[in-house]
Amino acid sequence: MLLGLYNYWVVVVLMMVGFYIVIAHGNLVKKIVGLSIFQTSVFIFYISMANIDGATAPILADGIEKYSNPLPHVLILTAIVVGIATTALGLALTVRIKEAYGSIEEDEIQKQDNLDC
Amino acid sequence: MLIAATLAILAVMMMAISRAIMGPTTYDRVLAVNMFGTKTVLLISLLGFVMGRPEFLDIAIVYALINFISVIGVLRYSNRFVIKHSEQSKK
Amino acid sequence: MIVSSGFFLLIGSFLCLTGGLGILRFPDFYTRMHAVGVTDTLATAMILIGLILHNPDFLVDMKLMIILLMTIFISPTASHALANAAKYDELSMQKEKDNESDSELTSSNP
Amino acid sequence: MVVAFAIVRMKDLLAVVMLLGIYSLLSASFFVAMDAVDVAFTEASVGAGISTLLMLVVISMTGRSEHPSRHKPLLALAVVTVTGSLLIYATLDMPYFGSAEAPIHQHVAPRYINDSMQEIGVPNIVTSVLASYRAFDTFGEVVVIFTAGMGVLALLSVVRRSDSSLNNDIFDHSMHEQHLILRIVTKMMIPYILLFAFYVQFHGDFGPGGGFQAGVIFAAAIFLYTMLFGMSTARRVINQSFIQMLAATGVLLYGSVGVVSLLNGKEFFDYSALAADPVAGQHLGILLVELGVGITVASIMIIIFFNFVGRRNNPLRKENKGY
Repeated sequence: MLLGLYNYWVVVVLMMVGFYIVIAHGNLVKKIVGLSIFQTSVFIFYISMANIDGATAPILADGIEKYSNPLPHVLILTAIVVGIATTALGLALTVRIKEAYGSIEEDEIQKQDNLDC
Repeated sequence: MLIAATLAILAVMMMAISRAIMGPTTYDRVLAVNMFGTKTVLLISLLGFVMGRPEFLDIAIVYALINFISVIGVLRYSNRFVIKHSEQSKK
Repeated sequence: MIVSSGFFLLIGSFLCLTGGLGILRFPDFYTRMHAVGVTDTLATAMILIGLILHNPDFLVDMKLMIILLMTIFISPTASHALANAAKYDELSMQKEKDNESDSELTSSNP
Repeated sequence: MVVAFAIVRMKDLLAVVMLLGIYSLLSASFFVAMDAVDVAFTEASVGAGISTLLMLVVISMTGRSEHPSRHKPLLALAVVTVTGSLLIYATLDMPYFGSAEAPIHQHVAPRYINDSMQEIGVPNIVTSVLASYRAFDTFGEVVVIFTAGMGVLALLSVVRRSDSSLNNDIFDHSMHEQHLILRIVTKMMIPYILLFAFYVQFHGDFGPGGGFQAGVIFAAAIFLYTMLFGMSTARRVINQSFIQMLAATGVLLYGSVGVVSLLNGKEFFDYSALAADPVAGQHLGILLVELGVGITVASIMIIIFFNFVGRRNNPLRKENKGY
């Protein structure tokens, strides 16, 4: 009975792993990885919602009546590309931080900031 | 038969994953990733047949290409990096 | 037709499993490389041929052929590049090797 | 689904080596391939290819080892557990996986599925929704991508190459001598990759594909070239300012399609104004819009990659001199 919800649990677990990485790790690149895992979990969530039992991909063809819901696909398709763009932006910031501080660990950056003040 | 092949490929994928997790060196991981990519291509083409809509082989083509590109990328950047790394640790 | 396609698929799956076993059980990198590099191409070719025999549609067959060709080109090249890089690397860092494998667990550099 | 759990385990385990970033994306896309072809397509090209490459470049710049100093992991774990259990509790109200009665399938989706063939005349519903029904959204996304590319450009834009470039080229050259087979195969492959990108671009109406995917594949071919033949060669082929102009052209092409339909007395992005026959107009509009998207995505990805790699080459030299 409850097993019908397992896709959401997968999503939740993935999401929490990403969340944990973002919170607990000090390394900025690692944080971005965590963020992208989080992102992926959201994608999976949407796509699994779009799924219908016995349906196929939403490309019209003869002799097929049941299609998956195309709307989440569209949303996620664009979200993936936007996700990579934002990830690239984050990485660019990381590179700049590395150049400015010589480190991408959160606590070391903070230490240097404290020294500066 | 299609389903049997799919299951076999899934099993192999699990093996590749475990190698990539354990993999003592970077190259082991790259190898596992490469293998995983090839198996993904196969899996997608098989799945197309299992689900009865084999028109979508384009994805498999993309995977084959992207897999190649990412392996080359890994080698190109990790390789140089490793060299630099070892220089540093010598100093 | 179906029988022969099933035959090819079976061979392909068997080769895949062999390769998987190889990557899991062989002791060092080069042997693993060997296991994967050899079986991968052949297994892919077998499974794709099986699928081609399975399907009469021309367009789908063409796409499968494209994948097959690409795999035949790409897979050995990637293996070659990998082995080459590993060899090159090993030559320059023979003594660092265990350091390298350690450093993934702990960054214990002096 | 099982693979997803394996990934979760693995992600916890790997603390330092980023190589497995590839992994999560590859598996995620495999997972996605279960039901949504277009999304699987995008994820394949974007997730497995481009983001991995970018991460690798960045890692090679910033160093690979991570300090194990995880402050307060217990607190973080507690927060995560609490949030996770709350979310799981929330899922109890959700509709079952794969049920056709879920509210999401009742709202606008049936209209898209049933009417899009008459209204748009394109078999791939995803494309028609993307480029026609929700053209505003997509336009927004394209602008976001454009902005992100500009942001990367602003953050990382390379100072003109100094004397170290010569040094660099020699190093690159010696790398290439090693990879003779690789270079030849790559030379053979690249035209086909580009051709395939165009196929994906223009076949998007009928099968999975479209501007986003095609752009990314196109960019991936250029990346391959850059990786094997060096930055300076690639820059000779593709001029930076030309690419920047192209990116802007893509966005403008998209926008101008909307403006043309506005001028023809219809609403913004109502393509039926583009031709006498509304369905033909829709078709033309979708084609143009996808072209705009493709151009923008490809050039922005190339800009991002070039800037990362260019950045990487320069400070590395400086650092080495500093020793």
